[in-house]
Amino acid sequence: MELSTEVQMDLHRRMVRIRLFEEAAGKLAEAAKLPGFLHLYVGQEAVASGVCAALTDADQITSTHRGHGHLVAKGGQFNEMMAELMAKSTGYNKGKGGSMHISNLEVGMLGANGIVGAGAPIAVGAGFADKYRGEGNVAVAFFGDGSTNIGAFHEAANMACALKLPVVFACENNEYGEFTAREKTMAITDIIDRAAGYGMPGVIVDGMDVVAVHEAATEAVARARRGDGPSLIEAKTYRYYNHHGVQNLGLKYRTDDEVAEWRERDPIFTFEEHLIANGTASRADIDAIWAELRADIATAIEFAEASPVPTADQLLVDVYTEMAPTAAEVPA
Amino acid sequence: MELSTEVQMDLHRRMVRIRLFEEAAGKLAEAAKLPGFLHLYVGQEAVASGVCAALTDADQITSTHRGHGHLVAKGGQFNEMMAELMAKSTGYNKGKGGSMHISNLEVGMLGANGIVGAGAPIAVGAGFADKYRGEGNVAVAFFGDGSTNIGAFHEAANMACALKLPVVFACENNEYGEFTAREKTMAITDIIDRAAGYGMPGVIVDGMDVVAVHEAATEAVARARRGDGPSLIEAKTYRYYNHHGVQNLGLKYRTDDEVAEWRERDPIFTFEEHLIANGTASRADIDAIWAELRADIATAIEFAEASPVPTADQLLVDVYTEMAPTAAEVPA
Amino acid sequence: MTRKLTYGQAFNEAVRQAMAADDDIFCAGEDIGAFGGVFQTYAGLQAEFGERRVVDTPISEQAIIGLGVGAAASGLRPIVDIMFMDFLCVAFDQIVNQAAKIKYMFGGAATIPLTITTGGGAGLSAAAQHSQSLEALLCHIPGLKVVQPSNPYDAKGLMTACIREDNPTIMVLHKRLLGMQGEVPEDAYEIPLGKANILREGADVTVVGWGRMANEALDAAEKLAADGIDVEVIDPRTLQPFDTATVVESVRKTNRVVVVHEAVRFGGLGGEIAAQIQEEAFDYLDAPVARIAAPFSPVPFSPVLEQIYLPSADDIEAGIRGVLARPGV
Amino acid sequence: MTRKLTYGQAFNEAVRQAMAADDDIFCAGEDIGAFGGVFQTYAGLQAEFGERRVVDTPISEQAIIGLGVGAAASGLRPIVDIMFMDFLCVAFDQIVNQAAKIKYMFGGAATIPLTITTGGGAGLSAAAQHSQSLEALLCHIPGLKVVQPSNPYDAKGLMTACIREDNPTIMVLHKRLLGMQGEVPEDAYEIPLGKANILREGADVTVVGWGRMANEALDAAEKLAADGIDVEVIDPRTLQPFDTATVVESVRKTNRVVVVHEAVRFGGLGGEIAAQIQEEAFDYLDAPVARIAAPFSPVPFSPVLEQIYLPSADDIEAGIRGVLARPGV
Ligand SMILES: Cc1ncc(C[n+]2csc(CCOP(=O)(O)OP(=O)(O)O)c2C)c(N)n1
Ligand SMILES: Cc1ncc(C[n+]2csc(CCOP(=O)(O)OP(=O)(O)O)c2C)c(N)n1
Ligand SMILES: [Mg+2]
Ligand SMILES: [Mg+2]
Repeated sequence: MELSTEVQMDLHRRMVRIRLFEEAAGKLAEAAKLPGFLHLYVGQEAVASGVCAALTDADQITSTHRGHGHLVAKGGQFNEMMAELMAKSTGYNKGKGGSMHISNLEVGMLGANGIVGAGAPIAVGAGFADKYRGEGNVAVAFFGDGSTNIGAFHEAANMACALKLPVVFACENNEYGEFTAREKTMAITDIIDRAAGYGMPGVIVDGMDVVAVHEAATEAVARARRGDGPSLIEAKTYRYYNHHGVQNLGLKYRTDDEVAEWRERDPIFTFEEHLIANGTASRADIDAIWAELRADIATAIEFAEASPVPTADQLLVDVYTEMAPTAAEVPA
Repeated sequence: MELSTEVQMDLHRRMVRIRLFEEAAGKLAEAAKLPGFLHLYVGQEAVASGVCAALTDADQITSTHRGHGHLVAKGGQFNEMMAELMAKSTGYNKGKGGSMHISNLEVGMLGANGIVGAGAPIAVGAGFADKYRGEGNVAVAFFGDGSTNIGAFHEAANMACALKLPVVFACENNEYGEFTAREKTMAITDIIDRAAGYGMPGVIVDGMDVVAVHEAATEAVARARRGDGPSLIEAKTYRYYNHHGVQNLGLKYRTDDEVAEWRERDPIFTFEEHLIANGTASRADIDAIWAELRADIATAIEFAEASPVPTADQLLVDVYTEMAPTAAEVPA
Repeated sequence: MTRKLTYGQAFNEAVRQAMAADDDIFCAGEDIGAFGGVFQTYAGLQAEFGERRVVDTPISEQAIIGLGVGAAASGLRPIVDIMFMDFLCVAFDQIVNQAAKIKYMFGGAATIPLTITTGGGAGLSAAAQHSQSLEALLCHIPGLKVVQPSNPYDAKGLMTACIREDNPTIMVLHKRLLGMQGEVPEDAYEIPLGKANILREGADVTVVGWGRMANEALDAAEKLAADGIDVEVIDPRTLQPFDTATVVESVRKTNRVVVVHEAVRFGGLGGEIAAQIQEEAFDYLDAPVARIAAPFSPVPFSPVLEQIYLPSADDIEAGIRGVLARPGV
Repeated sequence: MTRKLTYGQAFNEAVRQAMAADDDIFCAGEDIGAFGGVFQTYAGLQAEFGERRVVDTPISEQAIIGLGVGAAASGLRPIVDIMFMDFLCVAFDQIVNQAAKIKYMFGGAATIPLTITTGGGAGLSAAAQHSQSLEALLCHIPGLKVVQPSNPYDAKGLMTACIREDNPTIMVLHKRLLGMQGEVPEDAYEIPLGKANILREGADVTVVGWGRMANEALDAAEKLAADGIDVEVIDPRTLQPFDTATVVESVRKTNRVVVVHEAVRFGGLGGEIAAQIQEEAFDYLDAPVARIAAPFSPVPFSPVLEQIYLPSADDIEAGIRGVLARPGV
């Protein structure tokens, strides 16, 4: 099934938006302009893009520590995202969450998460609400290969299957958890080997091929919308940069060759070749897209840099719904 | 492979010991002589017996809330066990643990556990120690079907496989977790469907057939001793009494017919028929065993009843290795 | 108003009335559906509201809380049950790092109207993993609210307030109070969170206690009344946010105070309360704030030891006599 | 003795020397092997002791603690690492209900010589799930011991003591102190658990603080010295068991005391310490025990807000001036 031009160009645009946002964030981090930890999504763009293109704004996703890509793919805006990474009050989280908690409920993104695996049970809750309301919406949990070793993932997968909830489990298997290779931490090669244990179908897709991801996601989402329950998609993918930050650290936990091999299969560039070969888009079309989005990024950086930092009176706001700061509680 | 007479009679004896201990405990509980909760093992005797007969005293097991059967099968003595259930200072746990924490490290029983699933990670630690020391010992984690839905089980199974530890996972699938049927809480029928997700072999055995359990356990234990890593045994079994206590509660979460059907396949009586049919033992031999062990139980009850309760000065002993009670800390 | 309900029934009625009024409310937990919960606190709800709204879950405490968090963020008003308070530890990340913090981390964009219910407290020979009073852990976590009723009236009113509350709340029922009888109005009513209750007025000494200990304190007060000692008993009811003002006002009147809880003394909420009292009523205190609490050990199985372990009316009486023994200033 | 090490290196040396001396000691945790741990506190140990003794684990905090508990019960002396203190919540059941209670529940028959290491504290813009100071939760659990060093010398000595200790201990390294330099003896040495350290003697006021706050307290003391105010700074070092005697002795001398911690005030260890001080030194206090701590909120990501959030030397100075402002009795 060949996708429509519109869908193909949408997939492409999502990926380029992620790439540009992440590369920009990486540069800003190197320039010490972003506080805190930064986990870049570069290399994995096809996964978030292929999955989120199968979703509506009313569908919700949960994410991981590596969450910007998911938010961009789900429709997050550069201005508010960049401002959040810079800890500005105009950020999606008003500067209180940052990279590891970036979220926007309006586009159905229930937050990056600093606790490995913790997003999955929350996606189950979102899927429960969808089924409860019966409006045909679904929830997607994104998570890494490493996170499938933690209990929360297991409980979420089982509960979603037991209650037959409209949840899609989207695993980004980039073969590493931090600085440790997958084969050190599990005796299996494919995460989908876990699907049968919950009674859901599992499928492996090439996570560098946005069309393949999108097709698998479309099927899984349709299944969930129909009321046929959860499924697991394992996208084999790779992150180009380090676990956090941009450079590889001194210690080589993976080889230059390995990185180079994956880069040759770059999800964006290979897809662009395909678009051009099929006549879906011209090189000029594509260049125009990059140029347009580059300009958006530049605008976002300006917006973020010009935005104010949170003021002291915001410190205790939003701890509770009713909580306002008191002079006694905010230290001088 | 026909088991030797010695092994067969050993299996039988372990089962009868459990049955008698549990029936006695049930009666004492009904007579309000046992404080706290009581989870009886009656019906499941073939599992603990078949597995533990494959182990030495240097092999260790972890258990569940339904733990007496495991301790009896591992070699626990009636006197100290009965005393513990009666909260006497002569009990294995000096009256501080009770039914839900009954343990005896000398026979390699690392404790019943009040937290569902929590024993499995501890068994992984025991198995780690075995591999670390290289003396060929193994660890067995007993757990129920319901407990395989909790995160700790998953983490334990994966870690044992990732580190290739000498651990056997022994699942007692009695089709219920408390008052809720298995099919309400998982979308699979067989727990072994989870084994492949960790990269270990899984085998289903008739948990009412002590020989079948023993053969599967012998193979799994041998595999672990050889250094070939974990395996999962799922024994299909049944508990005759209620989740806790003796009577079925008012609410019928299972039918009388269902209980009756399973009782017809009683692990002890069917095995006794087999022993007699094969000429391994006579009815008189068997009656003598019951009589002997019944006498042991009577002795144990006397021992326990005659034993003193813990004295106040024991309250703060063993919180820490060095901790002795202080007048200030023990309230009047 | 002469109708009597048990503490458990009063809780149940709060849930039932709230569910009848608002379809966004659902319950989930282990064995709460067909069986009604191991303490029967959810009895009859599935029969009344169906399996859609009263859900039996797998034994998966992390996913149970996560179910609540995700559904709450999606606009529902979940009530999720964790059978025993000790098992909150199994789901502690979802409670502490997710439910409690999401609103703040998201810059206010999410609201988590989640109620977690659980059974706490000792006294059933249930040993170290089924008897704990862990409220101090929860009260230290910004974003959570924590309540424990001491009687049927409060059980209904506090539970109603928890369900209507837009922040994550933890309702801790005391297992030993489940059968306690008391008058309970039929209509739904709310006891505002954060408001202490003066259970008994008195002039000589203030006792602060909650859950079962509030009742033990009342017993101690009755006994002391015979000796002409006039005890004021305050049940904070909500432990987070804590109603310091009511306690401090009382202490300024009585000048002496005993805080009692079932949790172990070290690091228990009594320390926080004592610290606040001496901060805010230093010049009014005629004696140090006294604490009556369990000693520093896991809860023993042995009923004999457990009884020594648990604070009782006698211990409270002794504590009160202790603070009164000091000469006034 | 002029050799200097960082706080992280001092910790590392304690582990290395202990491992060299005793084959029963092993380490396990996420990324601690080949990579040396995200804070490099385990650097070089796998190279020296091999994969048998320094084990990279899956991301499975419950199983990591369980691995330690089971191995400890089997006679080994495990050191297991939980990367960030916040993640202790993921494994809370294994810590609170298993590791801490097994000895007691088993009637003394098991011994759990387990050391859990973790990185706590804020100040790195790591936001709400990577910045917490949760020691109060741990100190409330009978069966655990809890330490936090404030300098390299203590990091080595306390870690050595933890490893040699036969009870479960939790060694909380403060992430912001990892690079702190200080003199550290080469030979193994032990700082006894439960013994506070008087970092600075003074006559006018006592400050109790640990981890990074002990250093902030020293800074505040230096500043106040210029004004002729003589501050005694006590670092308890071990938080459970807490060395009340040393603190109370100091307060009986100075009559005024400020307790400072990075954790949020409500339910923090400061409450317990304040309660104990007023219990044991009531007649010596010229002012209420003051507490300087974080306000009641999750840790904000924004560096601007985080700096306001965290107690500082300035806040401590203000707190000290506050307790001194009260006229003596
Ligand atoms: C509970 C928990 N344990 C450990 C960490 C530290 N940590 C952050 S990311 C990460 C690796 C996650 O690996 P994976 O799930 O494969 O995601 P990836 O980083 O590869 O995208 C770890 C261990 C954490 N944040 N939470
Ligand atoms: C973490 C936790 N959750 C819930 C419980 C309450 N509980 C005790 S036993 C049990 C059922 C366990 O089912 P299963 O594992 O199948 O064992 P079985 O009782 O059938 O032997 C439950 C839910 C518990 N003890 N611990
Ligand atoms: Mg990965
Ligand atoms: Mg079962």
